[in-house]
Amino acid sequence: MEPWDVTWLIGGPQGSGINASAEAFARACVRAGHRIHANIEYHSNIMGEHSYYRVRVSDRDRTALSEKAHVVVALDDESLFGDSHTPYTSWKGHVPQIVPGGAVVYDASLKVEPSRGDIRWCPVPYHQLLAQVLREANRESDALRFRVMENTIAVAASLALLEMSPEWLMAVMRDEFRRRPDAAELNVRAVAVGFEYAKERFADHFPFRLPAPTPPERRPMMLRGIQAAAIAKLKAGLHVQTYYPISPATDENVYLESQQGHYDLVVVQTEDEISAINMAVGAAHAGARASTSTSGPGFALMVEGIGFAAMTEAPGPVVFIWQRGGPSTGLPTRQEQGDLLFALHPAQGDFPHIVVAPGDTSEIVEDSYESFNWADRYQMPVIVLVDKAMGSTYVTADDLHLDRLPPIDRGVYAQANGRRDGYERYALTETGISPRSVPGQEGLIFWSTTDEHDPKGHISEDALNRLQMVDKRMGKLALAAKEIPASRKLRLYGPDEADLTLVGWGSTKGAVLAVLETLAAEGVTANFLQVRLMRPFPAAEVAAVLKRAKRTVLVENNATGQLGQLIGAHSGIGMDHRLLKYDGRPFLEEELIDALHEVLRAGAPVQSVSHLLG
Amino acid sequence: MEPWDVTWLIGGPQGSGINASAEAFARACVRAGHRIHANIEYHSNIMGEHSYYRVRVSDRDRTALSEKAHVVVALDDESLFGDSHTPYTSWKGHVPQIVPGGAVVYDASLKVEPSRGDIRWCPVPYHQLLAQVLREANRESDALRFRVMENTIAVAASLALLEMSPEWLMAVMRDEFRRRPDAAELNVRAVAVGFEYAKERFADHFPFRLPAPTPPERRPMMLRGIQAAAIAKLKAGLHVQTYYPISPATDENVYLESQQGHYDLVVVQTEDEISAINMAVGAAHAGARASTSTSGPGFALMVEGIGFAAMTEAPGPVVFIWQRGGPSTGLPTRQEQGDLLFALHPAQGDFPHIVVAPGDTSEIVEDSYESFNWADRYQMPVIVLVDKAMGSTYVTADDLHLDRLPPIDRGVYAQANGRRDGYERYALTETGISPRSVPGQEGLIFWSTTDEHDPKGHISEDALNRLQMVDKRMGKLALAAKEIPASRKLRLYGPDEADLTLVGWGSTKGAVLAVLETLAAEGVTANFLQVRLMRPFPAAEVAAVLKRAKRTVLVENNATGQLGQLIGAHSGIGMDHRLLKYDGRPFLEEELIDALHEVLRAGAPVQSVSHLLG
Amino acid sequence: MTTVSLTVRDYKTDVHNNWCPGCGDFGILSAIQMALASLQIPPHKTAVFSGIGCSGKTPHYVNAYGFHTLHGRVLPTATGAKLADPDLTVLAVGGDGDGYGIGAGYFVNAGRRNVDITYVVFDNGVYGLTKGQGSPTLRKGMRTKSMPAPAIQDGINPIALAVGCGYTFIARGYALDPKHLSGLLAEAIKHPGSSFVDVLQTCPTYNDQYTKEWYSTGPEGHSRVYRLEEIGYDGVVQDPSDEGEIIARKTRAVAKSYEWGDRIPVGVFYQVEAPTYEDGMAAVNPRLGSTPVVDLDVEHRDVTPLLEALR
Amino acid sequence: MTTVSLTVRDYKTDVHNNWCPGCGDFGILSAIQMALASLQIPPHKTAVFSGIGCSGKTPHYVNAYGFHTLHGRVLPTATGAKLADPDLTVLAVGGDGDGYGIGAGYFVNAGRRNVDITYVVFDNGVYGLTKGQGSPTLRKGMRTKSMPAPAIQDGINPIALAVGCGYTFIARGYALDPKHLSGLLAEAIKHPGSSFVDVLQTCPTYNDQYTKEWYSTGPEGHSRVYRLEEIGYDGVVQDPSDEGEIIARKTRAVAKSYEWGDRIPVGVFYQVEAPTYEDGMAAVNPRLGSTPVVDLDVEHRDVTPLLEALR
Ligand SMILES: Cc1ncc(C[n+]2csc(CCOP(=O)(O)OP(=O)(O)O)c2C)c(N)n1
Ligand SMILES: Cc1ncc(C[n+]2csc(CCOP(=O)(O)OP(=O)(O)O)c2C)c(N)n1
Ligand code: SF4
Ligand code: SF4
Ligand SMILES: [Mg+2]
Ligand SMILES: [Mg+2]
Repeated sequence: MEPWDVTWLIGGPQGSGINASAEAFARACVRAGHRIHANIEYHSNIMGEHSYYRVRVSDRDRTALSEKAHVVVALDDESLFGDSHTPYTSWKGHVPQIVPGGAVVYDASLKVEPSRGDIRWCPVPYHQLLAQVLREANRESDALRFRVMENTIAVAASLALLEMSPEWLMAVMRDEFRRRPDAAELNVRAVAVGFEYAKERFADHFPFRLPAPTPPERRPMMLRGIQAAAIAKLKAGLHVQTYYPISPATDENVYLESQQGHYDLVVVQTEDEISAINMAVGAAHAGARASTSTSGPGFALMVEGIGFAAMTEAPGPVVFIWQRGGPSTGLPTRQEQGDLLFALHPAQGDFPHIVVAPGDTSEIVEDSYESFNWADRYQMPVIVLVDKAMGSTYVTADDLHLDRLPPIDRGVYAQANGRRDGYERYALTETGISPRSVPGQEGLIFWSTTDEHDPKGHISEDALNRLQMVDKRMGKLALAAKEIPASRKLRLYGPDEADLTLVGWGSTKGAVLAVLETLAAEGVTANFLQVRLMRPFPAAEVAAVLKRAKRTVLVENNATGQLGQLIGAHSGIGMDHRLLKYDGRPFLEEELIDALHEVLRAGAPVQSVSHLLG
Repeated sequence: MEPWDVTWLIGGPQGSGINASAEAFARACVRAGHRIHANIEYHSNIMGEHSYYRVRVSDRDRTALSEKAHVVVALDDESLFGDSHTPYTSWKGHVPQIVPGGAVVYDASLKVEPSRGDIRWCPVPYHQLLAQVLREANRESDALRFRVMENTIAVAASLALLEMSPEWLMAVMRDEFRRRPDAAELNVRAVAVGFEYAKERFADHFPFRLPAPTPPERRPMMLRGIQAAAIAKLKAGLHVQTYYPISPATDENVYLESQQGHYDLVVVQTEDEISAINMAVGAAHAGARASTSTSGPGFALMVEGIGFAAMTEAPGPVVFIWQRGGPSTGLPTRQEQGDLLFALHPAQGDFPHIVVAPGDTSEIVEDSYESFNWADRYQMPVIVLVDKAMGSTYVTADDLHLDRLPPIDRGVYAQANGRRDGYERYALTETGISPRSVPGQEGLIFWSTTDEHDPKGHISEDALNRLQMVDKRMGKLALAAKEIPASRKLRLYGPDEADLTLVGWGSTKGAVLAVLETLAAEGVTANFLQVRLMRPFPAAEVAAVLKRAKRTVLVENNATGQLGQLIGAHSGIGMDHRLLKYDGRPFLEEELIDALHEVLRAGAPVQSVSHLLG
Repeated sequence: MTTVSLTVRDYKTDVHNNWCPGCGDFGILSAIQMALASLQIPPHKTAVFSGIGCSGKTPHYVNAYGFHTLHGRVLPTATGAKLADPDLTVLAVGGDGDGYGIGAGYFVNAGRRNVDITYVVFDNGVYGLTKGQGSPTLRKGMRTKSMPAPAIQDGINPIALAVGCGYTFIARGYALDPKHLSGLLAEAIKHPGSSFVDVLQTCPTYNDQYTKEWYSTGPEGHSRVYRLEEIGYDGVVQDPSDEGEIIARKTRAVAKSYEWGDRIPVGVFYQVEAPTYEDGMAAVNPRLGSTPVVDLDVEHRDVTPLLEALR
Repeated sequence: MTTVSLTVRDYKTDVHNNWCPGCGDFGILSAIQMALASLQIPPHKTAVFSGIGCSGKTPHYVNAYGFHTLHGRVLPTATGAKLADPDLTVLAVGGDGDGYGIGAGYFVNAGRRNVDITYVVFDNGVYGLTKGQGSPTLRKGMRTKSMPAPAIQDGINPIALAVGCGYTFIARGYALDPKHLSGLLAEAIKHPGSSFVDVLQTCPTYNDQYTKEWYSTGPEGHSRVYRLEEIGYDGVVQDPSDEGEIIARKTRAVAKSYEWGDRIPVGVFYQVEAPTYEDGMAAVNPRLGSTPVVDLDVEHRDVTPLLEALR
């Protein structure tokens, strides 16, 4: 079969149910055997501001979103033409994003001036069709309660254009409302009605379609990064998760919270992030695998806790930073990779901690899991640097390969030697790692303090002891650098030798991998250096790759090229080009390819990338 | 006159008044026309732990402390031979530090085994002599109250060895106790008695002396870095200082607090550092020159406030970090330069702020003052990175040259244009700087938010506006880089071409300058690159110097060579050698010269520097 | 200078408001605007500070200097501005999560500082902007519709807390009675010292427990919310030098603050005239008593005496 | 296993103690050790957490798992350890600056959380370790010898605050009466839920106002400090289901907490049995009610159902 690739988009005011509609559409596609890549853009607002959800559907896994829309489902006026209620805006609605030949489905009751002749305008009387459905079911009096079913009708209408059987969506509805059969049936009916309405009027010879399905033997999972992380954490033996609500980390926390009845796990909503991290440190010291998840503004309150954990050699916590648009409160619900340098030196003084930045679902699983082993083994806090885009983007996956994960390793425990005060929690050892004990054990009482301390854990300001303790702590980082396998540190995609070497990290990986193919098709050989372990930094390995590179292009979702600075600090190698996107949105495939073409053409050293899509 | 150089040291339990005694001694020396360089080492404790104060006295300004002691005044046993009350200690007391021919003055009532034959042991019956003084004055009943006068006797005894007239110390006593003439006279008498006692018994042919004084026409100032900073801040027009108590910043805050009655200034002790910085940001927005002073653990709580100020383009605050030993609570009263990398990326996202690190008293004055101009001109927070050693070290200075400071510059103000809503606080301008207004002005009402915002200061998530605002904010940093003169950014000391190029920052400057001379005397040409402006980083200027360098040696008071990392990040230049001292004490002159000799001899790339002096 | 008298309209902006339809915040916003108008405080002499949350958006909707600060940091920030320029009328507003959760430390310490600002808490029992988690005022066992399980932490009592912290004006208002609330706010603003007003606010989107209907319909059909003045309660200390009276009124305020459920009192629980922080500043330096420090000439300071003292 | 009975000596360490001679902290330290001995809690089953300050050094002097954490963060850290391992007896100790200043937000929210820990505040009116600045309990107008001018902020009332926060055991002790204090601490430790004991502590080095002499000699010559039980005060709620009784006792505790000066009460101000946070956890997952989560087998979790749910 020919490769195919369709982007479907739904837009509407926040709170109008577009998430549910888009996810239902995506689920229907997955049931039908297609692969999806889907994400939402929304404001930091509860109701009313414009939000939209892109679902890219294809015959295979796509690793980035596309800016092209083949079908747009509009729940309101603003989705079509943008918004005039704010004086400073560049946002012009989704109609301009539709590919020629594409279509827009919208409410027939809107007064719309079709502004483009090259797309199909499909007014659907959402309200009337819903009324009809309810009337048939004698549920007219519930019109208000079921208003959100207008969305179902709209989505169903779009299916007709794409020649996708309504059955898949109907099955999804039955599944979703399995505890409310009446609602299920109403929605199934709404699908039928919306579908029929559009099929009759708009579907003829529509140039884009979702090809006839070949449902897979085993339906793949449809999951987001936050789910991958949470499941991996549970698998890793997470005992205590603390959190304070914040976008976009809340979803991970809420997911774990919902599992408290099923798994032996304590999830605590704290009064702030300072409390969250310190509670996690306390839990780690008490023997728990402990974690907390937040984003930039929350992490800004956790930095003293990181120093605390590092100084007292707590076995953790594992801190997840789901990056969002900064600085400060910034763009709470938008995408950025702006916290790398912050996460690398997040407190006063020199201390050890690990920072790892997975780039896709399977790396999220590996790193979320392995971080707990590192925390226990090296007795230090670990930061997992993730971001909004990877957290909230839905992808299809056949297997998470949890069986391939290494065993749980809780590090070295001490044995009581019978003497009341024989135990040294901070014993000086060759590796720097001191066998640890856990409160509750007889004969292994220890002390700890955030002050500099002696092997027993009591305050010491002695000069020699100080040097030994600093060397011990920093030595553990060197040990981690030695022990962590290269495959977890970095990876080179594509040919060893190439005209262009792209360099990036985290969720931009998807966009970069997507364009590598395009470049190859254009005859440009390109490879991609993904840096994954940020601390201890694999300086030699990175330098080895970059020294071979002919022309380097840094690709980052921030304004200052933070990975580029980090590479410079450790290897002294600068980047030839930097493509930086900091408009609060992830790289769309076309944005990156256009920017690369521009690099190949004009070769500006720094380029701000954005097609200003809103 | 021959150059001369004597180190006098007093040691004793915390709370026994060694500060006052050492400072009195130093003051006496300054009165006599000598130059001093003096600092204390003490524990994070109120009473009892061992502390000691070194006073280096010379014919000219010395820029570092020496490890050699010519005369040691011991107030207790531990000062002589170290301490056995902690199991893990390398501390052996001050006796080993005395140069051959030197002397130790100690309490005759101590049972002392003279452990060295090459120094003079001078037991002085502190208690009996004091009793005699009190008896003469019929104040025997006040013995307890005046117990601290034993110190005066001990200090006076040491003067006799050094052939320094007791008159200078007597004058200091009269001055110090000018409001309590009876105490003054008792102390004067104690000086006489202590002096006589030692002169008769121990002073003959003592090889070290403070040469006959030539008191200067105008007595120089004797001041510490915290005083230099506080006075410069007052001169800069500081309106509001907020603080939360913490070593070693408290002294600056307490000094300013004590000036509230004399200068128009509000000093607020807050409930924590989060409150301190936010209060300062609020004050800055309301038109004040605002500042807060802290050290690492406090700064760890200020990071979200830095992002707040940067995002809302507040004209400040100016944040002083008086670095101390880290990580975490660390070594609260000890020295380190461990917060550079933290101060450079102290919050989530990309945002502008200035970081400057003065290296001596006159630079403290310049930078403390100018930072307020920068804050107002570039509308961003400014960090002044200072440290415990420079804050608490007393030096002699003839003039602070306040008259050479540039005028106060409060930046660009907006003018009301008469329209109720015409004013844009965040107007997009060519420089990135928007004329600001101050609450209270009619016609210039504005809004501000830590969310991304439009020119009016209202929340905006628009992609184009976002790019413009990021570029505006970061553009101000580029402007600052252009406008700040090179002399404030870095300086090369010594010849342009040299065998050895030392690289450092902040208070290590003093030690480096001191050894440059020694190296020159040994026939090694060496120069010294001092980096002062840390952000915006003078990458090109630094690279220009380093590219010319034959062999580079980084000298830092931390464990990981943080400036070296910064230079690498911006210039891609690595250091040939790194001399790192992280035992919680400042570089002593001999430690640095020995380490340099070692570099010249063996050339290890990294070397931990410490003579483990306690 | 503004000479014509100011109306509520003068305190409004044309910024697009994106609170949910029916949100109690609208009532509080109106009350703030009404209070400012009633006191005829010129917009440019007013500064409104807020934390982060739905409530945090308030300054954008008020025509006055507006500072939408950080989550939980509204009190220190507002305090800093007030101490720099005591001529400003300073309002601090924010959510219950903002004020009693992440900001609890500042809530406690602002009370004892007694700077002349007014703090208004939008108390909706939930974290609105982060989608409805329970806030620190939500009682144990309560469960709003967005919560997976009932609260296992108890709710704090803001009024009792405020008494313990030392606030000198302590009141409770109700968002859906903006007229009464505006009167309270006007009193709070006029009060010299730290004024605190906890406002019961409905959040129709997430809090399905304390709804408009719940507040307005008690077990006997009439409103649960009643005014303290209706029952002759008077929280104002008559003789601020009488320690005994102060303690008695504080105790009564605490006792009254626990009344909840069928009958919910609103109004002034406690008020006392006491020297403010600004008075304390003026005692140290009298010039600060008459002129804002930002208006004093600090550009020509003579620091020579300080230098001389070091010689 | 320890079978012989434990004595105070078993809770001592040989770590060099560097508090000032005569510091009230010594009394509190003894009281802690006496309380643990009286309850026969094995040292290895005990964890003592502290903040930063002179008081923060306490864990080093107690033979038990000791955590000298961060300034102001002792409560969250101790809470984390307790929730991970409810079998531990968890004590949190720290200064008044630590607890009511920088840690005030955690003080407030630990109260409403009602985790089974005991929090002991060393209330000396000053920041000891940073050399004597006024602390949040220092009253307006007071001036200790290290302060340049009298306090212009008022002191908070810890007991009243604790009531508003929801602590279920609230007491005040006196450092120089370690025997009585140890009894209070034993009660506090036994109490299931968040116990709070504010201890009046003398700081001979910096606080020259509230000295041993001041406490021990009131205007009529005898000690100002008296015991609540002496006057028949009983703070214990008899019927925890009786909301009215709870409010009455809370109110009385607040009223009593304001008594200060000539007569200063110590003892239990308020106590109620209420479900703890741990009870709440067990309600969600009963296994957590019987076994510490760290002791449950989490290494062989089957997450297949979660994966299946995503298909
Ligand atoms: C440091 C930090 N943590 C978390 C958040 C996320 N956050 C935004 S608003 C909010 C809570 C809002 O609740 P509340 O204060 O009650 O205000 P409401 O929305 O109910 O008015 C939170 C936790 C943040 N902005 N900053
Ligand atoms: C974040 C932070 N800020 C400031 C300090 C400095 N500091 C150490 S102890 C202390 C206050 C001690 O006072 P208190 O809590 O009352 O304890 P006490 O010494 O009186 O027992 C402060 C401010 C610190 N360690 N950490
Ligand atoms: S979520 Fe609640 S508080 Fe927030 S705007 Fe909507 S109704 Fe108001
Ligand atoms: S300073 Fe005060 S609290 Fe600290 S040890 Fe000394 S006497 Fe005790
Ligand atoms: Mg709320
Ligand atoms: Mg204290």
